[in-house]
Amino acid sequence: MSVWAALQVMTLVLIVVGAALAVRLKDLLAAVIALAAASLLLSLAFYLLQAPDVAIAEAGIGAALTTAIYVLAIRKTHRKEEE
Amino acid sequence: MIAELSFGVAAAVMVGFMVVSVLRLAIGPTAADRAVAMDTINTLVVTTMVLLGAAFGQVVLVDVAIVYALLSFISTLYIARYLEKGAR
Amino acid sequence: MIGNLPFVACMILIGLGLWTLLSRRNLIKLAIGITLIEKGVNLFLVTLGYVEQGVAPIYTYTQPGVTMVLPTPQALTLTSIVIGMATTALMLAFAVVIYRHRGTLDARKIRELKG
Amino acid sequence: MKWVRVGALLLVVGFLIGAAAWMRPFGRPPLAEMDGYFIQHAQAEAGANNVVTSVVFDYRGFDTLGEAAVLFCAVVGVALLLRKVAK
Amino acid sequence: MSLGTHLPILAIAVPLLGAFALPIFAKVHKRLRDMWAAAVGAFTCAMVIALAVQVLSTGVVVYTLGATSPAQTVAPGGFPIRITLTVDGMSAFMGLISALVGLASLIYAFQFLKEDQGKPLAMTLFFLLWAGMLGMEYTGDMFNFFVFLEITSIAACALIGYRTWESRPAEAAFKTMALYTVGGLLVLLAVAILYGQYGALNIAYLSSKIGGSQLDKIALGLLLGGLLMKAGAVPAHMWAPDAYGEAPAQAAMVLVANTQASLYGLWRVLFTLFGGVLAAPAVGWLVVSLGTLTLLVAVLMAVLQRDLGRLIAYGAVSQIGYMLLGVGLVALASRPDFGLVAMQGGIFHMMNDAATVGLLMLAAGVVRRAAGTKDLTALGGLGHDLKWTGGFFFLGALALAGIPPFNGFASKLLIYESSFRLSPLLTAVAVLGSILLLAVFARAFQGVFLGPKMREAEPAPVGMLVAMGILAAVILAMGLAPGFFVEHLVTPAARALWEGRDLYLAAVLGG
Repeated sequence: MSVWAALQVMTLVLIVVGAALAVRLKDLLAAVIALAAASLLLSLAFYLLQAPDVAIAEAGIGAALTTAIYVLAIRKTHRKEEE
Repeated sequence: MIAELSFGVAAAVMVGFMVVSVLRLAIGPTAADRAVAMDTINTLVVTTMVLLGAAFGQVVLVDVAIVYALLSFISTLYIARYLEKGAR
Repeated sequence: MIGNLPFVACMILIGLGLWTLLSRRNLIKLAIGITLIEKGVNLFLVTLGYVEQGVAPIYTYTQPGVTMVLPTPQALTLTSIVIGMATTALMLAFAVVIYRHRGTLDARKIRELKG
Repeated sequence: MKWVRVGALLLVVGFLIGAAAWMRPFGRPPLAEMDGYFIQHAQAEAGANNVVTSVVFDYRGFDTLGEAAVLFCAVVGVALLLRKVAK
Repeated sequence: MSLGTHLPILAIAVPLLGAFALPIFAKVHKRLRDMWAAAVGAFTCAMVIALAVQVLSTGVVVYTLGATSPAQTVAPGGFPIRITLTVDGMSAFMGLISALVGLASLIYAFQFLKEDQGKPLAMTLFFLLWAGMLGMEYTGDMFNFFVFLEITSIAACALIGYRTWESRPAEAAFKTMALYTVGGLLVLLAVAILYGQYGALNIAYLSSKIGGSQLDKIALGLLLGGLLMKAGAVPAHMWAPDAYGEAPAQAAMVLVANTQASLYGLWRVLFTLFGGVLAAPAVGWLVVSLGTLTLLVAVLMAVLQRDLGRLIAYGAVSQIGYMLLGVGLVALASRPDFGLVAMQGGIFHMMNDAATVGLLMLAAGVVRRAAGTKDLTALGGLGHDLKWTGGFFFLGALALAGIPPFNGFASKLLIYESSFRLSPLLTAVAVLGSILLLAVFARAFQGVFLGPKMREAEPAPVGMLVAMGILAAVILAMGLAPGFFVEHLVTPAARALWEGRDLYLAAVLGG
């Protein structure tokens, strides 16, 4: 297994972990932070797959802008997920 | 060849650091801890990108890292603003 | 070398998103679930276009004769990322409007429309 | 009711992972005529060094127009939803 | 090069341009905005009709975007690399439906929407929705189809949430948005799987390559799931009554046309994209049983409704069941002798449904505007003031239930006839559904319009009556001369799906 493949697998695992955290966490702000982290790692995965344009778009739109929208929505609503 | 391999191994170590950061993201009791963990991941991703750009020997990929570094702080900024001002 | 693991990871992301949609009741959580499905599909598209030992399809500074990864899926993904952002923005705007009226984000408590 | 949901979800996810297993092996995409054409001719035809850019803005420019329309739609929709209404 | 060669792209680009420019004109003056909207609407309709005439007289029209000449569809080597718009008989027919509905909705909107409630934004979204529908119907490229699908989803959901001063529309819109987005993403996943197999996105080229492997079946399943979710067939119909009931009347009507555009996508996938390998009757059985189930569930739910909007909405969902039943019969066996009749019935019913349900929804909009509520228990005696509206509602109700002199009967007869050949049970269910619908709508008519006068109601303005009059005229024309419409419009469309796959492929790929 080459270094590249190891990096690839680790990044994918981290993405899935981040996504699972985004689902599991009850604090919505924390969930959004986990989602942003997953998005950043996704950007790294795109980079590893030789897609630099998509990596930039994902970092700019998927991570930054989407997180900003989520935070704005949480600010206008409620932070905790009720059970 | 050796240089490329060493750059690759360095990148792998960076990804190992990311694992630790994700751990903090998972357990971090407050949202501030998690925000810092995310920002650390952010920095580590930029580092990894630069190292891999060197490993692949492609200048274009280093440009990606620069643009990424310019863009990705926005989310941290928004979260920090929220944490400082509170709900309103 | 790593088999079809990347594809499986995409499908796990999509499955996680679907599970969120089915099991969670918070409107923002539902939006997060949809974002996760989107990310899974985007990763799937880019993964489809990867060629072993390929380089990014940019001609600046590349030696002639190298294999390049396929450009079309990357172009499609660029479009789909923007579409996903637009969808998320609109869904969160709906959530905000619902919260203004009902004061809660819990889908079980807001269900006025039945049957 | 909950178990019906879980069962349906497991079915769909199994279906999808089956799809992933049946896909062509990772890293060996099909003999893509369209992409081969793009890689060979894009630099000369569209005049851009970045093939992805030439695909986005030239060969599949209509999709990009649609993407702009989607963005416009979202902006108008959010403006419609968060507007001040007289009533 | 004349205007005639550019008809397909103009029909999509003009409403898009109209949408982009409308907010600017609205800032200048109200009259300018209305004139612009009317001009764009009229021009779009003219384009669509001219295109339909061209397609029906000369065959499939192909337009390549960005090539040196629109006719140059394939690169040297025989594979398409650019996005093509491919308009065959079915696409042209669907375009006519969209144009009819869009025109009526636009005329209605001028006086229905109030100035201080965000009228320019709603009109902008309407134009985007219209452009998206036409794009879905005319495009010949799978990814482009997805992009237009998303345009219609977003515009439609924003329109559903138009009444922000109430809480229910936003809720309906959120629900609809979630289901639409998941449906759209399933479609995108299927497109990705097909791309991963064949490295192409063009419908005709993919159709010539698809061999029916396991992955193709998975992609077909995903496409079926996504598009049925968007069309509002039964397992995923929860959004439809909410959305139709809560959207403003003129938007609810366009939403019906939008579900039909998704159904068109489904037919395109079943008969053109997978037309070469679709021998398995399982898909046909699935579509037929979903159609029957949709029909039954929706009609039974309609009986229970107390809200006029939701009652009509369930009526609209039940009509989707008839369409699925009609066209599903064709997919059942490879080439049954009743196939063409069933196809004609299903396709003719799409046009009828657009006109009748649209008319009913517009009438319900007038009722709500006049009485301030759509609750059946609180309504009554409106017929004294709303004579025309009551008449239109009555006409629409009869046509929807399939009473002989009207158009619903013509198309339902074709469906009954062909389904009887397969199983009399299906026919019995379909007839039962119609009878129940008649009962439901008779009760609704009686409850809303008849009885003693309860309140002063403001009669509908002329523009809204004109919009309803257009639809009523279409209903009457199709009811009185069904043979003419079936022969000149429906049969070419049905043939385009039933046996026109080779022509479609040849028009794009050449040879």
